[in-house]
Amino acid sequence: MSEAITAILLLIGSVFMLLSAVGVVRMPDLFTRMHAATKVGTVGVSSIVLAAAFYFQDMKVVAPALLIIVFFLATAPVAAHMIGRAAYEFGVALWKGTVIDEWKKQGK
Amino acid sequence: MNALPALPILLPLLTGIVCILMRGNLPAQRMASIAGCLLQLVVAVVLMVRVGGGTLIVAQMGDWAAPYGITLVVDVLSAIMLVMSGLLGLLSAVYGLVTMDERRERHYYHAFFQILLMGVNGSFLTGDLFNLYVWFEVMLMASFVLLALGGERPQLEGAIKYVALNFLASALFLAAVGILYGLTGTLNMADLALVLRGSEDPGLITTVSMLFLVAFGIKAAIFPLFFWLPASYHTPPAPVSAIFAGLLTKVGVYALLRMFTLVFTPDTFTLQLILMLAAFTMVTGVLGAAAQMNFRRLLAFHIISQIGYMIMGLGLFTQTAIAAAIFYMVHNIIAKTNLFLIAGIVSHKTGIHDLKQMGGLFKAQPLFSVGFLIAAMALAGLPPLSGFFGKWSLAQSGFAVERYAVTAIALGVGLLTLFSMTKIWNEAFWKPRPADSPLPATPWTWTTRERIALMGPVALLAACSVALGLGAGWALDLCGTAATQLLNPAAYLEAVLPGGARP
Amino acid sequence: MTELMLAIAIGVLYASGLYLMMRRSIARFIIGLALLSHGANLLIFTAGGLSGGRAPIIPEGSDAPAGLIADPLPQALILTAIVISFALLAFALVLLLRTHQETETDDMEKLRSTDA
Amino acid sequence: MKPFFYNLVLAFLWALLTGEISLGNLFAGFVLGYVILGLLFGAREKSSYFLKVGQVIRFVVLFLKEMVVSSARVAYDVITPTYYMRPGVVAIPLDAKTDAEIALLANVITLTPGTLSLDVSEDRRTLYIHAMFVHDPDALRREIKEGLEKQLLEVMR
Amino acid sequence: MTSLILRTAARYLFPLILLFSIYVLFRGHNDPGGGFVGGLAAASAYVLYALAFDVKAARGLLRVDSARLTAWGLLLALLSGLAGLAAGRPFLTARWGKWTITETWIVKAGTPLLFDVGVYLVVLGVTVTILFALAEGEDEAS
Amino acid sequence: MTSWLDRVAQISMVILAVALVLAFYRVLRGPSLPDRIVALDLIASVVVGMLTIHSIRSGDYVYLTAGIALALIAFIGTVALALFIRRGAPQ
Amino acid sequence: MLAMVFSGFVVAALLPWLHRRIGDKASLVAALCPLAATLWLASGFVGVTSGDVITAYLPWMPTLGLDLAFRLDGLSLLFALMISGIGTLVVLYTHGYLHGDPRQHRFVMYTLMFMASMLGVVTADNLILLFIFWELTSFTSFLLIGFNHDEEASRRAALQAMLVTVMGGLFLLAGVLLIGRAVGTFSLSAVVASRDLLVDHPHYPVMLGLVLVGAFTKSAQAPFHFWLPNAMAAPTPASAYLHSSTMVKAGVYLLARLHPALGGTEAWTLTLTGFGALTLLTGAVMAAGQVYLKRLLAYTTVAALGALVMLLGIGTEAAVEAAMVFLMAHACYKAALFLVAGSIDHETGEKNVTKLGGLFRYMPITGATALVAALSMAGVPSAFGFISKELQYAVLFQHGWLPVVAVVSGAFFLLVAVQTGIRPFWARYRETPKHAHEPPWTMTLGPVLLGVITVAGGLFPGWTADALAGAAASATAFAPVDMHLHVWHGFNRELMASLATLALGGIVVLVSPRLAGLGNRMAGLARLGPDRGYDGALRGLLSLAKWQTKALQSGSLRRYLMIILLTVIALFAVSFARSELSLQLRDRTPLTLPMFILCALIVVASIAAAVSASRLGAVAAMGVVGFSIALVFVLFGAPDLAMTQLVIETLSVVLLVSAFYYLPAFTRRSTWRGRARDLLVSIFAGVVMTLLVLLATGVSVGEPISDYFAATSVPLGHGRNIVNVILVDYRALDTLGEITVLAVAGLGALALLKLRTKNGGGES
Ligand code: NA
Ligand code: NA
Repeated sequence: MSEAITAILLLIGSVFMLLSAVGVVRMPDLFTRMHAATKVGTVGVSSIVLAAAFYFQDMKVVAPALLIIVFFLATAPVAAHMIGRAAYEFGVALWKGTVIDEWKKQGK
Repeated sequence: MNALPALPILLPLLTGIVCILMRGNLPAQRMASIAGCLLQLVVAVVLMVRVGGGTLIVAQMGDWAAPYGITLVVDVLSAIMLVMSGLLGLLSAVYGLVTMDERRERHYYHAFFQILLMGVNGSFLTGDLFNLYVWFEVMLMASFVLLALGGERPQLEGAIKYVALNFLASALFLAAVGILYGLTGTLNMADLALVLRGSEDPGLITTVSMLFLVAFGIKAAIFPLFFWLPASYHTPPAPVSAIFAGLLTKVGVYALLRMFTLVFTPDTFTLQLILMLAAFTMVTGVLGAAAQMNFRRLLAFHIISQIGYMIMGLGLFTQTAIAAAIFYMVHNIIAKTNLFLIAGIVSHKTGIHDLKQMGGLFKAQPLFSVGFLIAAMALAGLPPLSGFFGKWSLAQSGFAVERYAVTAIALGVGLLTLFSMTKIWNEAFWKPRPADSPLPATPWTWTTRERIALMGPVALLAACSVALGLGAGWALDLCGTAATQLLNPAAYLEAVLPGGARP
Repeated sequence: MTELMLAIAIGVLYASGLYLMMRRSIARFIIGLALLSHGANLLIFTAGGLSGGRAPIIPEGSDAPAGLIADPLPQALILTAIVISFALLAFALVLLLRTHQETETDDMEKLRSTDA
Repeated sequence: MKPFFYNLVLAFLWALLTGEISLGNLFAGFVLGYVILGLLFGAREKSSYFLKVGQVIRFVVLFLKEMVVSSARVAYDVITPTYYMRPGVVAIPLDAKTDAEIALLANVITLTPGTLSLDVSEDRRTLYIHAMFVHDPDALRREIKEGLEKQLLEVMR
Repeated sequence: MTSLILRTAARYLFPLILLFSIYVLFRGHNDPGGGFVGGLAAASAYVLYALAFDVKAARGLLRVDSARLTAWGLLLALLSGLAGLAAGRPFLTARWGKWTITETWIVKAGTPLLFDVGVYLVVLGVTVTILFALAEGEDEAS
Repeated sequence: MTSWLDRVAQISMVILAVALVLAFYRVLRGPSLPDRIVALDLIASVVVGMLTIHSIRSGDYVYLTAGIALALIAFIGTVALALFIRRGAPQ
Repeated sequence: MLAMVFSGFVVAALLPWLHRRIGDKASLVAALCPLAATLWLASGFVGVTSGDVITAYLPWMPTLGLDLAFRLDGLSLLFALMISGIGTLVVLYTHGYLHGDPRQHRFVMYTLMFMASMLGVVTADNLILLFIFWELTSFTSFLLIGFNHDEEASRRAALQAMLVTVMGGLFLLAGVLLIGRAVGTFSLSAVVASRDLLVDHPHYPVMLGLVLVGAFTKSAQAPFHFWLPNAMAAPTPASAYLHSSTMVKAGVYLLARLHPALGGTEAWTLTLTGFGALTLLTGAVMAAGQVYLKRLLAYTTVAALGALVMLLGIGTEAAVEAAMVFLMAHACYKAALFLVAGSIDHETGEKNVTKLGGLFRYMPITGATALVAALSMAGVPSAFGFISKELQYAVLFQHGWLPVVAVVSGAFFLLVAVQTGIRPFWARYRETPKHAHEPPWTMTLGPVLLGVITVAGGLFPGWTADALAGAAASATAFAPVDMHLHVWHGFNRELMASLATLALGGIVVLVSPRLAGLGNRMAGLARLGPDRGYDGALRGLLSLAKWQTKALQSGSLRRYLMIILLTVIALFAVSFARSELSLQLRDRTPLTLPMFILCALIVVASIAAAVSASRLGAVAAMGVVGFSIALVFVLFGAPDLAMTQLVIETLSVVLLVSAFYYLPAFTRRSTWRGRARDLLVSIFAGVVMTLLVLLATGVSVGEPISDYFAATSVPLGHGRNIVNVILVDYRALDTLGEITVLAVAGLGALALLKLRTKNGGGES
């Protein structure tokens, strides 16, 4: 049973990671790429780490596994915010399909 | 007994730490530095006395038996080098009392200086190849910093080349250690010696030894690997350049001597190669010196030339030749450091290094001039000063194995050395002071502090040059013992690995 | 084949590192240093032998490793070497930075006033 | 109280890390955490803090679900050849006041459906987000304010 | 002006990272880790704080001058090695002690751990020194 | 470990390796510095994933500590780089 | 004997102190030193001349075969007497000559050191010891010639003399070493007794050549003669001492001393007579063109040295006898004439003989002395010089054309004798810059005594000259020589030759005003010769040095790197080729797909870092390399390594980026040619590393020591993480060094960033 869960989590995680990477390659501008990297990547890595926790079922693994997940959840958005803000201020162009920019409107 | 071999490493480290912690208290730092050096010298002399008869002192760090732990080994060669480093450290520290500026002192100069000595001493002591790499890095890092400390433009420019080329040397050294470990599965030099002597693939080992030759060759500044030296050695403050000039390249020579006697048994091809490099080193170095009109640059090129003599001793690979090389090394450390100290005094007193702008020093400072003359003539090999005996015994060894060409070159280079030394003498000391010289027209005045801190080391080193000449027989006997130990490592192996194999 | 692949990777690391060290720009030089260190570390690792065994950590309650382990000694050596090259890199970086400030150029070929 | 709570959390984390949940180890973790917190805050911050366990759990579950769903949506757009997205930058007025509230909200927004926090305005009243599916900016604003922000503030206050 | 979000995150992450660093330090003898990585992790905690606030604030948090910290670290490592000498063994010979606090809680400590703490302090001190000095740039050239 | 699970883990590993290559492509292509940073950040996550999978395959949990360390440090690196961009250094 | 040799050094060392106490009188006290030596030598005169040998021995460096072994036989006695005797006079003379000069004591000091060195040369019974003193004479003469070092000419002359003689010294050293090796000892007595061993040795020609170059440079044989006239820049006492009577004769001494060991062969005879004759002629003819007193004398000294060498080359008993007698005669009259020349210069301020005349009225004693010396030099019958000349002719008549050389040069000797000893005193009076009068007694004593000896030697050669020259000749010929000098040999062809010489000399004197022009031209020609050659050689050396330095030490870091890399590649290629190594791609580890991808990633990323046009792109690529390597570490069981690598890599990226903030963007500066060249070298270097790794992984010559760590880590190291136990226990010393490196780097970076020394003590 636990092996099956492990396998499923592993596959989900790695596929999510792959999709995240594909997104980073395929998406048209920085901000959309960040959506792919931040969210999808975090889910992917968390899933893989959970797989490890299920596989070992040992406090020695579960503890660091949870720590990694907590950590990713805590830091990924902050990192995304830092990059996004910097890129925006730096003047990285938005995709031409972008529909609205309320930040710019407010003279930022 | 267990403590003794580690002390030359521990004392400077401890002194360095104390100096960092007492950052604001310059007098205390100076005292600590000098006291530390003095203790090092004492320890080195005690070690020398203990091993002088031919017994080795071995200490297994961490109490782990060789080849598993790191072994410190004191044989005669190590002891000689340790004494040299203690002596030079002490003199440079004393000399620095006057010539070192407070701002550098406040920025950890003393600590860096001590750690440099730590690296040097570690290199002389260790019996472990990777540990040697570590000590090289300690020494190198400290020398990088000392070279650049102060941040003057020439210092920085010189330091870049120094860092770049020495970094390359380290990378090669490291790669060579890695490959050697891959081949033999061990790092202890004695163990390596045993394993490699039993190997059936001498060709591969020779190929690997080439990496060591280049890596140590860069550190020793032999041809055609010396470029970093003339680019940098003349740029830092005087006590730094003196200790660099005296000690650092010799660590490379030491490593070459150690590796190519203990670990590798060089074949004729390697020896031929070393001799060729030695010849080119002697000639290009001395020609480089001949072209210079700057006091310290001229001296810097001479270092290279003289390294050639030491390498030649290795290339001849006989007991007398290696003894001669060791003797030459000791002689050169003393004379060369002294010359750099003297150049430093001139610039301390006058602010110039350009020989064209100098003049009249003999008239102004006759006693000081005698100091220079002794050091310069020792370097040029004038009997009965120390250099002559080095030259003589090297030449004699060269003839003994019928290496006539390289011996002839060695003798000829002696003449060019004399030429460039007299050039300095003529320009700086004999020539009347040029009318437009920035040199003060009045004779220098010396404070008591200056007399002790500046002239003291110069006089002492000059006395050493004379003593080493007059006592060359004794000194060469000692170097002979060292050479015998190098060429017949049986005692070394037995001391490090009792029973001849891994426990 | 792994050894061959790694050997090629090491060769490429050395080659690119050295090529970068021969560039005229200070920044490229620094990256060259870093690549060279990588090359050396990977070299020790490869030359030291790829056992394919477990990490050299002994299981709890046991006195000896369970089965084949990777050779710990090269690992320790590389750890030391990594730290040392990090120190060198950091210092070299500051040195080059200061040189750039002092000389107002980042062209290595213009830094030749101290040679003969 | 807040430091004390945080200290407890740290002690628990320590125990988790070391993989040994014993009294002694918890104590060691508490002492370590105390030292660290002392380093961090000194003794100046003294506020009360009440744990709302139920709200927290509910919020966490909601959040996790949203996160997975949003990831799937983005992933779908990634693998499909045409772009369905209508990205844009939208300003969200903030009711959250404290640093912790604002920061947590921003992070949660980033991890949930198609939105990414870019910055908080200087006056701390507006949060700028990048959203992938902006069909109606006002609807988006409402959705966030009434959903995530409200729930979050309930948990926090 | 740095980011409010980052500042908040840093405030919470700092102790966590520091804790992690100490964990890595002490578990290092039995699990991956040790003074070196621990020191780096600790340094990165301070670096994060410096990034989120400023170098001055991070320095204040460190309490000790980072250069002195380096020296203390070196001294600690050195002293741990001297323990062997004091016992008449060669330099760096390990000395171990074992303390039973409860039945299940047995603390084993030795000079190698002390040595690793020295490593930790040196790494922390050096990394912080370099990064802070670089970040301050030319502002405070003395 | 059963062989089919190992197989799955192996496949996951390869998938992650491919993800690594893709992310690396973005590192190389840029075009802007933020793009590279995002890609690097993703690489760090992929590496954590690979560490974890290797832990499972080898039965050695020890690699997870490295995962935590990387997660921590990579975050700080990303923040530093982002701040660097804001300071307005030339591309 | 030791005291005799070393007292000179001791007194010299004490002189500055003595001078401070009693001023110039110190010189008079110092003169006691050579006087004592002379007296001691004189006390041994009878014994030594009758065949005794005085020896002294003090062990010095027994293992090297170098001891303080001294030996005084006839030959040594002859030279030692000259050295100490004339030394006494010269020191006294200096007292007057440098009267009031604050550096007087310094000059005397040098002189005494020189004298001691010379005594060492002629009494040493060990070749190395002899060489040591030999070099010391070169060095002390450097100090003496350059005494007036404010003048460029003095400095140049001093340097030239030293370079030429030291160069010769190096040849001599090589020769000595070869001889020592052939004989098995450096003991001179042993060497002298080992003729067979040496002459039949395959290296005999080389030894001979080397020794001869040493002797010829010291004794100013053509073509090395040029330094001697230039050395006249020295103060006159030095010239009188060094360049007439002592140092230049060291070469002659050496030849005489080694004659028993190396002489008598065809090579010896031909070389010595050839060079001797050439020198004799060159010196004599060149003298004709000179107008300055000292240069006139210097060239005749060259000629005289040539004659001595020529005689030693002939090497028969008679020749050796003649040489020894001539040596004595020449030393006396030449030293006298030099001192007289000095007195003239000192008292009149004029050195040009054409501007001197009628001085006898003002300087009668000096004039009389000069006359005596000049007659001796001219070889006028009944003078000591005449006897010597007779002996020479007697020898030379056995050797084809050599008498012609002797007669011609003799004529020029006459001319110089007239010019220096007679003309200034007896020609028409001319006004001089200073009003001439007799110099003080210290300055007349020397010439007078030498004059007296000259006269005595001429009239009563049997008194002492017989014995001394005979004893010296015995040592040289290595057989007892019984010598009987006679004032009158009767009418024979030697006398005829002497008369012919005088007649020819008379003619030369008569036509000398015209000859002067010719001589001048010849002198000019001569300056095209070796002297110019010396300058050319120095210039050539300097330009070679400059060219080489510019070529090697170019300042271009990339070139330095390239040379070093090429060295590595070449050394590897050669040793690889020589050892016939074959690459064994032993396949121990199968390649997995992730591993392949990682390796490919390392390759691509490092190439990307190398060619990236953007700084940060390069940094990012470098980071990818680091991450990939960390993963390689993971796949092969190195979690510690991976963790460290990952952390360090991230920190490095941060560090680099924050530093690159201050650096300008990449610009392409190299030409494509330069890039291609660098690329090629880098690729070769990379290939070398690849091959080395393959070699190392293919072969294993020893078992790794690591099993020990696995076995003892827990029980002895108390740790389960073996890597960590290695770091903090087994190899803690490495780690201690490592953290020291780290600490230095940190503090160094800090210091570098914070400390800015502008306009410090450096240079650019
Ligand atoms: Na370490
Ligand atoms: Na191997």
